[in-house]
Amino acid sequence: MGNNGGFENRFGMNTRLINWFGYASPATFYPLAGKMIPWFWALAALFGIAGLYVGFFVAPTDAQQGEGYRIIFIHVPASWMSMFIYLVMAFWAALGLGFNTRLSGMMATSLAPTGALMAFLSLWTGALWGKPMWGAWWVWDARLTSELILFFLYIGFIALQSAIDDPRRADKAGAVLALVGVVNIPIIYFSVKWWNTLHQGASVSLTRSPSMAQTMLWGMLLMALAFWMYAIAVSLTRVRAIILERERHAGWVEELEEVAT
Amino acid sequence: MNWGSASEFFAMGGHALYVWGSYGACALLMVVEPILARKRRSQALTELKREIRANQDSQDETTP
Amino acid sequence: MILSKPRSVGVVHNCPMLEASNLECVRGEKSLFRGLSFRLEAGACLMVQGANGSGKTSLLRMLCGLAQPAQGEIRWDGEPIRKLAEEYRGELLYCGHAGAVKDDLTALENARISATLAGAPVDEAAARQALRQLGLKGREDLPARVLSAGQRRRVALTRLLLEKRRLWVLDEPLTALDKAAVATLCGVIDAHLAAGGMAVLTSHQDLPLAATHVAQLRLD
Amino acid sequence: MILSKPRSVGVVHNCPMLEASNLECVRGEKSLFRGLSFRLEAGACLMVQGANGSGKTSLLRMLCGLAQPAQGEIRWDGEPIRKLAEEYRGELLYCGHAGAVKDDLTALENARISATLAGAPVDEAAARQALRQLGLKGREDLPARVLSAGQRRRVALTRLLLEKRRLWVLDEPLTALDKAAVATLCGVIDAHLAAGGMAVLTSHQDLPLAATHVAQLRLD
Amino acid sequence: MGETSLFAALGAVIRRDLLLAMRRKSDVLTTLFFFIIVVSLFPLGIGPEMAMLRQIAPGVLWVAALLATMLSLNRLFAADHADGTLEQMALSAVPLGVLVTGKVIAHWLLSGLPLALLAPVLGLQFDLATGSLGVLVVSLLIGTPVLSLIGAVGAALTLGVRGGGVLVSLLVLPLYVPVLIFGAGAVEADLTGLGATAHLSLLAAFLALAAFFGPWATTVALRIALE
Amino acid sequence: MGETSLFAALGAVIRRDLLLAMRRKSDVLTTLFFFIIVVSLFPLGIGPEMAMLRQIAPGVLWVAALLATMLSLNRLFAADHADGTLEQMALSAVPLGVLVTGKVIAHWLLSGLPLALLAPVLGLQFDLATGSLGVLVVSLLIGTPVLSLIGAVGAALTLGVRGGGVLVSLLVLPLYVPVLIFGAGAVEADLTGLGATAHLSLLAAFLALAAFFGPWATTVALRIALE
Ligand code: HEM
Ligand SMILES: Nc1ncnc2c1ncn2[C@@H]1O[C@H](COP(=O)(O)OP(=O)(O)OP(=O)(O)O)[C@@H](O)[C@H]1O
Ligand SMILES: Nc1ncnc2c1ncn2[C@@H]1O[C@H](COP(=O)(O)OP(=O)(O)OP(=O)(O)O)[C@@H](O)[C@H]1O
Ligand SMILES: [Mg+2]
Ligand SMILES: [Mg+2]
Repeated sequence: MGNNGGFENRFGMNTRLINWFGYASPATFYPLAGKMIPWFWALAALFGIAGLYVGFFVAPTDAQQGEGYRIIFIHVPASWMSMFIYLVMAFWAALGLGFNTRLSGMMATSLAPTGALMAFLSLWTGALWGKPMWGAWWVWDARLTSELILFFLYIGFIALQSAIDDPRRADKAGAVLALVGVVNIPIIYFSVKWWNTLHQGASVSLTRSPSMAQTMLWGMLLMALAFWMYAIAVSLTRVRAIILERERHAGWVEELEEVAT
Repeated sequence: MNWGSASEFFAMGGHALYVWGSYGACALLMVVEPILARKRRSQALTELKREIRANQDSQDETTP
Repeated sequence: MILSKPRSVGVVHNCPMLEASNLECVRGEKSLFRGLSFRLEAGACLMVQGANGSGKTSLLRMLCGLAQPAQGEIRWDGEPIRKLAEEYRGELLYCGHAGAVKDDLTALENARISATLAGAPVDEAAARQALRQLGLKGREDLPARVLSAGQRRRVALTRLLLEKRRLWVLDEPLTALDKAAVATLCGVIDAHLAAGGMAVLTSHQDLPLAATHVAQLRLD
Repeated sequence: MILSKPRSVGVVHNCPMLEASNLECVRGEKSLFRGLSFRLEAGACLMVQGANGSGKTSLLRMLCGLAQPAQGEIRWDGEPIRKLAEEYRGELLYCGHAGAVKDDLTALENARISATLAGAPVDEAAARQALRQLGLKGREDLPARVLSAGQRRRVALTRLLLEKRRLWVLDEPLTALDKAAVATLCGVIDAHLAAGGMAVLTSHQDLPLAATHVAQLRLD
Repeated sequence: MGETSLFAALGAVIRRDLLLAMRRKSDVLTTLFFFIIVVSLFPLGIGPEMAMLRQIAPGVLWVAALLATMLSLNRLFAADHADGTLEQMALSAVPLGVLVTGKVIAHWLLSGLPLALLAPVLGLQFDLATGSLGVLVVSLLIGTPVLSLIGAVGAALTLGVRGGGVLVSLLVLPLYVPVLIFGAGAVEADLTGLGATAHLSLLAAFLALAAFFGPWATTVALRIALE
Repeated sequence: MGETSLFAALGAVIRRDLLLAMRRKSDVLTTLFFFIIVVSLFPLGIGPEMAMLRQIAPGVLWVAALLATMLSLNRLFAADHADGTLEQMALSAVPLGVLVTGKVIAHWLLSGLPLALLAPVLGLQFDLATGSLGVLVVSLLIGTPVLSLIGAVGAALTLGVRGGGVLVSLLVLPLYVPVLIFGAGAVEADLTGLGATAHLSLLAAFLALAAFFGPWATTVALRIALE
């Protein structure tokens, strides 16, 4: 893209910034990520077990919803992560577009499937929760609808990138889409919210018990941490694969021990 | 402890299908996704090794 | 291909115009060429030669700024072309494998509209004159769809006559042209060079140019 | 152009194969040629020549049955080709301005699939061999999208090697080919003619064929 | 050409088109997602009341399936036409009709079939009952091949015509109307408890008709387009 | 380049695209006919009850307008990309952003504008009142340029990508949701007597936003596509 050079210079990259980018080069990041992955898996397992224990064995039965409410311990973390990952993805994409750093594009690419997975889980668990609570698998509630659209945005990003073979081009095109999407997400959210309340009144607002039991909150937080760690671990695993795929002709790859053996 | 017995635990107060459907899907996907990611890496590795070997072979050919 | 020391081609030596230094082109995983440097001055012509797939088209697209070199820099009058943007494009005429000829427009409309899009509108008389010069008399008002391969190519080449640009970058301009048209085109290029223009060309056929300042650049 | 008496080209004189009699081609309102007759026999080659727009492509498409002549008839072994349909097509190989090369398939897949579509499937080894023969070694598994113009053309030309057809109709086969590829292609055509095949060709470049039974047909 | 070799050629064409599609998996997936998205747009335009949505569900699902199929039509021949492959097919020793049939079958495998399999999930969004979902799937399984067969004629007729993408809709949509009426009608009949067999057998009759005439008409249209 | 010559170039691009469209009138007409046909398919798929039809009318009309616009997106850049014109535009002395803006304006003149003008006629089929028809036209006049502007980004991103036609829908449809909601919402609000100004001013805000960012994003995407 012709404008990148100008962009870089206008930012007047100082040496510290350049240093920082040096760290973010695939060659240094690849082994670093390899070292970090097991830790994140361990943390994910730890938080997960704790969260599940609290969720199933400590948190009391909900007065209104009975045991069905225990879906909350995966539904809410998945929903949070699906939104958060999109932001992170767009951040990396923007960085890649603006500064031409190779690694950022790879990070964005590797985050997208995990984000899509989270969005899907949110929809799936929400649907499975909705059936017993509302008597319908799906209602056109604002939050549900905007989650669905978020899922579509992820799918669009993945489809676009996989339809372009040249990875550099795929990164840049994906970045433009992610940025356009990030501008749109708040617009979509509020428009859907307004659309729904105009029609609906309060008939299908989420039936939340007003003061969530303290233990429930704890379970949810622990599970959210577990999901977070999971997302980091799995996207680091994927980004390592992507680095190998794309950098296979850089000298440093051939010197890796897993390649040499 | 909320549960008197294991069967009570699995029954989830009559919501077994929904609760275990959610947790099951979640567990399944969270097992499958890392496996796919790892497979992708090992595929990249084997491809790389094959290519390096091929390069070496062709170098052997050209430099007798 | 490695060309370590810069070549310089041209007549007016103290006004270096297009300069490429230490270019590397990577397509897919392969480096097509590396360390390629040259300098092109007013009135000079660079013939890029090489086998199929040696990177001629890739090089030409880099010179236009349509693709980025993996390494090295291209400068126009000392400034990197990435910075110059529209300023550089106002000096440049690129004619690639695809002719940018619209099937649905007549030859005349094609000629006028492509000049307009390039930022240099021309009037109808000038466009008709250019078409005639390229041997399209009587075809001006036919839609390009029905023209033969060579006639379409000629329509694409009218841009050479209509846009006043200093640097011509032509990728296999002879494709589909018959012998008469090849001679005409060579005349046009020679006139351009004589008037102080510059040209970068590729061709697998021999191009009977009269110009003396023609340098060869072999890519393989 | 008027060619009133039939020309005959070929070695084995009592087995006339492709015969065109009194063809007229009308494009738009203009008659491009009229009263064109020729006969092409085993081992012979017809070079159709003429300026841009003289009707070469139009003639070749008629010979393949893709377009209908305004007048006259084309016969294969005495039968009008319109009647023969698939039977004639089984003898024919046409390679036009467009190469029928799929961007998304690799060179190898392109070669095999176009043979299959033509009704003559080949195995992978044969296809690889053909690609190698045309100088595409090492490119067999690249998607055609990334190939250079000349490499795409070579992929299109593998059909000459893979489909066993008696009549080749090639419209400017040299487009985008470098000199080495031109030589290879001439060798392939010569071998085809020597084996009793026939060819109808157009080209604005000279085609250094060794074959002796080459007739020229000028359309202007 | 023997009969077996005709079948071999048919198989080869289908495999080729599937291979091309696999090279770009997004092709198949995007048809599906288009279907999903169009179905999801309607509630957004119309409003979220479940009772109303249930009533319009068969119509919306069928219209969306129809639009998705129609949009995928332009990939049927356009690419092959642009790069000269179609010319080669017309000059092949294999009859063009066989090649065309293969392409249409591949098209259905890549559009109609997945749509039919996906439809019940979307039906849930509109709160359809399980029985009606079954009828929906069956109606789509019988109806979408008709869409592909008719669509191929339209795609062939508009080949090489600029704006063909939209023109093909224009040609094809009127012919799709009966399929739509009986397809959506089948589901609606089931919803209102009337039983869907009458509608479904009419759909099957359309299928027989289209399978008989479709490839022939497409072949003729293709030869015209190539002239 | 002076400011006047930029405007001249903008005008030239618009004129060129209109000229090209006039050469193939079918292009413009088919977008319109697609709109008409989709709108008319609904009563066929759903059934003829007027009360229900009136209720779903704004949604159906807006969804149809959105689909029609979307389908015409692939003619925005694809042809220019295939024949090399886009390369020439990228190398023009005129900034690419100006040329792109011109193309988007031309696209709207050829799709959105005629749709908006045609919509009231179709609204009559659904028994909409005159006041609501006015709101429908206004909402389309404000909303369709947003569709063209966002659509251009999607079209540019999918350039040269196979399956682009359907992929572009996938990318663009989710982004169209707000426009759809407020466009259809305006008409519905008018129907229910709530007054449409709030909706319409939000649509106008979207338009301002899209006009500001759209051409820029499109230009970036085009340069990426050409690399
Ligand atoms: C497919 C259906 C559903 C989807 C897509 C969905 C989506 C979401 C999203 C995106 C969030 C996070 C929003 C935020 O924190 O602001 C969320 C939170 C939540 N959802 Fe759902 N949901 C669905 C169904 C349900 C159902 C059926 C229930 C319960 C009856 C439910 C209960 C909750 C609760 C309690 C929260 C946490 C709210 C908070 O802490 O702010 N959801 N859901
Ligand atoms: N993704 C890729 N992977 C491997 N090789 C690639 C890739 N993309 C391009 N290439 C190679 O890069 C070269 C591109 O060459 P280019 O089009 O510049 O050739 P050229 O000199 O113009 O040839 P021609 O004379 O045929 O026009 C080709 O050899 C092509 O095979
Ligand atoms: N509708 C039409 N009206 C007028 N002239 C037409 C029409 N259609 C085609 N022609 C003319 O018919 C001729 C077609 O020639 P054809 O494509 O056969 O030429 P060719 O000999 O192959 O030329 P080339 O060497 O350029 O490939 C052209 O001169 C074209 O201008
Ligand atoms: Mg080239
Ligand atoms: Mg020709």
